[in-house]
Amino acid sequence: MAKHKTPLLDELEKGPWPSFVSDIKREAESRTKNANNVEYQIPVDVCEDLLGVLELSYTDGETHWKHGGIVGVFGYGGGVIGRYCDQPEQFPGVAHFHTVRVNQPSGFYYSTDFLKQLCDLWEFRGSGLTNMHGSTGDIVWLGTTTPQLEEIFYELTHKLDTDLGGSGSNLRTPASCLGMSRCQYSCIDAQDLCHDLTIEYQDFLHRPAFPYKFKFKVDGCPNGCVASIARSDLSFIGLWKDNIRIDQEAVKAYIGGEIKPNAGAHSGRDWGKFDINKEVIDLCPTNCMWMEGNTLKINDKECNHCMHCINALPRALRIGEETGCAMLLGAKAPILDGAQMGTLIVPFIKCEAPYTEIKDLIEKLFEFWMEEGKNRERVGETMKRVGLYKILQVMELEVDARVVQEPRTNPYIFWKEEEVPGGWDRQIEDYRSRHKM
Amino acid sequence: MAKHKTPLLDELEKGPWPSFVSDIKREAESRTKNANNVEYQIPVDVCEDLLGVLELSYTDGETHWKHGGIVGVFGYGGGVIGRYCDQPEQFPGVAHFHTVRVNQPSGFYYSTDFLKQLCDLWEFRGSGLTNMHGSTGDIVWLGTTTPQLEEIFYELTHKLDTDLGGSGSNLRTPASCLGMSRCQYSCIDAQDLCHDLTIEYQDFLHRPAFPYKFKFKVDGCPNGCVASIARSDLSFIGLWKDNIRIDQEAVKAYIGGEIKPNAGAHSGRDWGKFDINKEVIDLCPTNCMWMEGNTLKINDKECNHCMHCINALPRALRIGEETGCAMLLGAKAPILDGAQMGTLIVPFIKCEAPYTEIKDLIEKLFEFWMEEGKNRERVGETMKRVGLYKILQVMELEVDARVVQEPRTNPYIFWKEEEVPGGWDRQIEDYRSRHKM
Amino acid sequence: MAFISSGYDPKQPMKNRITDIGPKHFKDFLPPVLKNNYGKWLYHEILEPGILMHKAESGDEVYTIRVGSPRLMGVQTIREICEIADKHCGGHVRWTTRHNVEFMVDNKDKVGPLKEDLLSRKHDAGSYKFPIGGTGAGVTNIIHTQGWVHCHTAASDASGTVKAVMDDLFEEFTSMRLPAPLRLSMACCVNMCGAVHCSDIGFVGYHRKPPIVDHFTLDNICEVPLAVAACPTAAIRPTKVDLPDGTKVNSVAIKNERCMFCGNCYTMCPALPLSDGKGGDGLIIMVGGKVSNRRSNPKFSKVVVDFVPNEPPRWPTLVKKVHQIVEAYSSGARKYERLGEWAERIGWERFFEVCDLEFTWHLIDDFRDPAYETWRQTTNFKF
Amino acid sequence: MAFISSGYDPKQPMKNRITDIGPKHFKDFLPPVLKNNYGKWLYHEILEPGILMHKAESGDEVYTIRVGSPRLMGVQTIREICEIADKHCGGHVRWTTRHNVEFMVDNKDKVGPLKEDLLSRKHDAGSYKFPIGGTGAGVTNIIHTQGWVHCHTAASDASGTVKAVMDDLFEEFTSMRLPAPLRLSMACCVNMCGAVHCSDIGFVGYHRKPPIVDHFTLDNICEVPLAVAACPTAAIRPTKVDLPDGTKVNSVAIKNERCMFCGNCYTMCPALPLSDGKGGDGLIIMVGGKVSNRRSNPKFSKVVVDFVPNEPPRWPTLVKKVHQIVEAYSSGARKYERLGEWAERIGWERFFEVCDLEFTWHLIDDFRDPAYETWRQTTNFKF
Repeated sequence: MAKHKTPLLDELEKGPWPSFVSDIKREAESRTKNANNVEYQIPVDVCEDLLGVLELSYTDGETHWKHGGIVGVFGYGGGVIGRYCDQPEQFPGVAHFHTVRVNQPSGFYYSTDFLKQLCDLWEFRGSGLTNMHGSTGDIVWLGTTTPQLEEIFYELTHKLDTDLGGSGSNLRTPASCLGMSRCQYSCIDAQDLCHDLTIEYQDFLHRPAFPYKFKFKVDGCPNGCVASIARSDLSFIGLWKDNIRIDQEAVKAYIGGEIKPNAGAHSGRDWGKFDINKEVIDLCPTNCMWMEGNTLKINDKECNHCMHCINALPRALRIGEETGCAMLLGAKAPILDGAQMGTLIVPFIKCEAPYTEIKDLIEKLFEFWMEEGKNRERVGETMKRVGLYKILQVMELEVDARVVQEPRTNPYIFWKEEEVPGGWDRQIEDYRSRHKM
Repeated sequence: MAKHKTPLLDELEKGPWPSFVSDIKREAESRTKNANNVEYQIPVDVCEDLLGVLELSYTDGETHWKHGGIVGVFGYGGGVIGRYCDQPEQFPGVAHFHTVRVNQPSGFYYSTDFLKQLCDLWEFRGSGLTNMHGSTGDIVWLGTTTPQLEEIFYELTHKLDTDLGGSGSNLRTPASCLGMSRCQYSCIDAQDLCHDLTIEYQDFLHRPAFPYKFKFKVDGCPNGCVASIARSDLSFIGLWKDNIRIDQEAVKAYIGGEIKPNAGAHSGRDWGKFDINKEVIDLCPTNCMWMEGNTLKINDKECNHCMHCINALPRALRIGEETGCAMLLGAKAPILDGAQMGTLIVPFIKCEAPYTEIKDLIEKLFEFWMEEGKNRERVGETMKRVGLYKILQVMELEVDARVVQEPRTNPYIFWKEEEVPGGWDRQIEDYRSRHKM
Repeated sequence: MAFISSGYDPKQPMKNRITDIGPKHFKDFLPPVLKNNYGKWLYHEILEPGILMHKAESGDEVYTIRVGSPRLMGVQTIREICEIADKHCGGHVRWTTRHNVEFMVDNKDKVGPLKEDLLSRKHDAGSYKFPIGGTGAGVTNIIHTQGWVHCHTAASDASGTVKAVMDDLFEEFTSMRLPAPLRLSMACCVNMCGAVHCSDIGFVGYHRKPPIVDHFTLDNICEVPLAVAACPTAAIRPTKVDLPDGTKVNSVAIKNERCMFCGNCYTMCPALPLSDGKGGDGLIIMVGGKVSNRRSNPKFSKVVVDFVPNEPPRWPTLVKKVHQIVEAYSSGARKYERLGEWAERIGWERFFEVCDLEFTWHLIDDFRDPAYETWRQTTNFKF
Repeated sequence: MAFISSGYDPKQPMKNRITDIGPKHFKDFLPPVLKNNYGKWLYHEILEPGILMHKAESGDEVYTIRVGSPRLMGVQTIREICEIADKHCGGHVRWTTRHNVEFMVDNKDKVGPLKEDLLSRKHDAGSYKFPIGGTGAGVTNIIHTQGWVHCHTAASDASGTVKAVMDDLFEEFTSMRLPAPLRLSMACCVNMCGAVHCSDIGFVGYHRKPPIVDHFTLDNICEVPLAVAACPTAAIRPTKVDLPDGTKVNSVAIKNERCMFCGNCYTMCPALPLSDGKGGDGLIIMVGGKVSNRRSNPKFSKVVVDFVPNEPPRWPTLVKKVHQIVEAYSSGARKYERLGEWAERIGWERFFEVCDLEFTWHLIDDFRDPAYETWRQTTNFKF
């Protein structure tokens, strides 16, 4: 029988969508039963007490978790978030309930062998409850006690060849879409870049050296499945520079209705017969496509690679072959001064291992930001404060019209003295010789 | 022979466009000749010296005019801008060279009788040089001396039934398009509203009571020929609320090529045969038009009255009959904190003499701004500072979704205590009874 | 429970220590068909809701079945996932960025049995463990945060609100009948972990009461200057307070009418709690964001419902408002049109009308200078 | 010259004083055909460049000939306008908001003689007095300011630059072969009297050197706090200065690198002049603004040329750059497309290419928070 009555939570076991309440109860029961005789290193009733404290929140409408305090593993400044319950007497099983962030493999692929090892470790030394995955990408383990942290870390690194993720004013665990492993749109090896940067910047990931958090995310194409443009301080988005490859036979097959448009994504409703003008050509934001008889033509020079036509006709159109990525800086959620999307700072850069050119840019940026960023200032806020041009300068990037959506609307250009003939050092006597007061 | 050599200015007598240099020279010669024996009340060589000082500026690339100082007519705080030359010895004729702003009639219509009287007065007591008209709309008289100001004002009011315009932190002279006098698009009597407000607010026009300047402008329709949305603190733009009137016979005539589209405005180039789809229906920003056979249909509910179709087919389409105006607040040029367009505060209001409802709103706005506006703060800047809602509140306007282009993207709503159940007065002891520290 | 050492010696923390190794290499985990065709994919098709086929240049095909998850799952469930993957998928499985689980097989014949197996598995109380869907022009899993399960700043629960909404939208998860993909997200406070600020529909827990000052605690555990600096609207100032017992402490005073309830002060100083279960806390609904560059630029979400009360356990008002928005979008938008593109096309004034939502003054931006950009500077609106 | 009194008595300024009467009523000035058909107009046609016909419900027609003007005109020229209006137009005439003059006749037969008369009139040096044009899809008169003719803050001349540009664009004034109306404007300093900030093409005089401080004068005629407060970037601070003669004065110091050359300090305090004829002053070119709501919302102009030197008397570089922009627009835009709509459609990156203009760092907005909105937050750009 359950330790706590949870009449409110029980309501959330109803309905078709997988119930997290049922899932926690399942874990709770498993621990109580302990069929495999696990020597649980944290309270056996941790899941029971979690349900209990959650039911209390459902009753009084307030959270019962407290600020973290500093907990972690030796030599690391992140990867563990301290968490305590504010009703420890009622719910001793969750009195200490720290989060552990485990660095996920790029693209979230797993072998079951590895997953089972993770499960065994976490069942043994923690609550057994996880998030697959946290918002930033980590495997998130919910709830363990302080003495278990070093033990978990030791087993993770020694037995599972896996490290903790980032938290605090660190580089956060980089994430990518599944890239070339299973997507024809990926212009770059997103997983590889993600993995490479993760390894390269381990030190920043584990030891706070920044003014605030910093996230890398890698999207293989402008579809942006990992939302790097909205969620990462430095976003990489794969692009091609040359022409979209066209299979004219497949174009005809779409027109003839032999292939469903948009990979069949709209098959749940009758949207009428496919019309290439209505669904593709007229929806092209740059109007760079047209039909000549049965042949689809693209003026690639005017294409802005928005992906619509390729998404709509995936069997007929493919990304180009001269590929690389754009880099965008400074995305963040609204806290504190409003949301920012990533701002384009590099329209195109080659993106091939060992990514030397990209890393050079990253290091110039880090150096500047560590020097100039204010405490708890995201790099996008620093960029807003110092101006986009300053960022281009410190990264030694070319000024390219592509970095702006439009030029400035005000005439307040901060000219530098060396740009103005004659300099700024002028004498009032000289001026007054021409202009009497 | 000219008093000063003006080799640089002489270059500007070449070319087809009316030369201001030729015009000033003409005035200079006329004064020298003085065929009508005018007893010039300011130096006869004022125009000669103006050419002289201007040539000096063309030589050294700097202006030779000085700050105004306070000059004006008794009891008025505006209408005259003091102006002095910084080389009075070289150019004594323009040593004092004040500007007089004369309130233009709405729509800039004149009888030649009245114009000639203006000419006589200004030739007699000033330089004879004018701007027809200044940017704000006034008749601008360039160049007279301090002793002439009261004389000019006296003759203007006594003989010409005309007053000075505004300057400084005053209401500036209101201006309108030509409205119903010669335009079928005018949804409101723009000239009448302009004239009425000018008369109603004479006191504000002549006596500085505001934090900074304030401009009314009236556009008869969204085409915005007087640019009120960009240039006036309070902009009135005529609108209709009901249906566009359609003459289907004229539609057919356009389609048949019997009438040139857009009133013939594109006749200088061969743009090909008129295509109602290409030129009108596909360009409608709300896509609310279509053809049914030979009949043009409009879903007026979805129309945003942008005027494109009416402009393109003026003989077939007419504005609706339920007319009024929108009011937009706060337009200004970039100085100092960036440009602002007028922000919609009233989507629609009836606009008929005596304009009581409109004046009520204006007075609430004035009262608030005079109280809360900072020194040299345009009302648009005040609005930015206090927020749009505050303005709606003080003007007792309804909150209407139309006042925003889009809702806020941040969650930082400033709730008021009375809106939140239970209020804000909470005790820490009560909180701690539920949450231990 | 006896403490069992991993081998770590607290007296010699550096002994045999392994650090900075990062994650396992992802290529170790790819199913053979993906490894063999890495970077050589030609196209894909969605065969039915939740089931994709990718074709490689080699002619190889991989079939993926995508299933929803509650994100919060115990190791029992993960082991069950492993069991399924072992049985059908050669021991490989993957998650998506939106907390879905993907089972992949290299032959079409394996799809049917896998599908049947997945749908047969339900929790005792009745919910699916592995509902199939989340592809194409439909609703996929909701990105969300911890809520009352695990977060100290949560103004609402995450898992519970998500469960309630997904139950309501279940048919949109298992079908593809919307005009375009509809991405939902949830954040339990305005810090907005997750991408609520760029989602088609997002709901966010938030506070509406200024912090209570726990003077005694504040003096003990917080630094006054940090608390003052934490406030973006300068609503917090230092002060000295006489406690009832006569002690004088260094604390802060709050100018309540300047508070925008962001909770940044509470993040910096735990003696300034904001949460209020008696009518203060609840949620806002934001819509119209997107991160894809397809056709139009990425967009931020806009706040369209200024407050929904916390109504545990099933948040009926929240569910209803979200439902209204989805319905209106579904019937009003054109094929390929994302929610934000639709709202912009018809105009936000019309959006409120067709969704039957009230436009209140709270939805007019008044935060910082860029607020001006959201006001309307044109007469191009609809009556 | 003897002083001649108007009747005003300086010793009794209130005697017979008339104030606050405003302008004459506009209806006094309307030609009869306009008065008779006030508010009853049906449609109009542009018969040829500069010549319009308006049709009233009554069947009445009014024919308007629009002519350019230099805005700055002496009473001799105005009297000549009156002479023409008396001869052809029953003694009525009007100006437009863009400084054009309009002669109206109520019968088509009167158009030919009026047109012939207008075009026959030229200044002795050769320029037209009354060039016909400025209608429809063409260039109309340039809105401009005083410049060196009359303004103390002018960084360039207005009338001269306008004359030079209009000579170059004269054929666009007298024809209607552009994609849409092209509105030009000129302002002689960044105060931007006129609507440069919302014009298809605008050019603006501006400074590039921080103010020189005239310490002695400043102490005498300015208030230091006002000068300090005038600076939007806090580049001015109070200081005390020892003059060469040993006197100590209250003055200000300028932090040059913070100066944005707006000249607001000079407006508040004449002891802080900015102008510089030796390479400092010149013009910027802004494009793409509009005030009409037609098809798209009103737009602000964008700075596309960061500096053009002052080159009196005919500013060849300015004229050339404007010409390039007009040419590229004319050949690239679609029918009905305003310059800003065209630039947005092709993308600003492409605009610089087709206009053969250089994009420099000066064109990246770095002024205040809203600068962010002008940076690019998408991968939707063209190579």
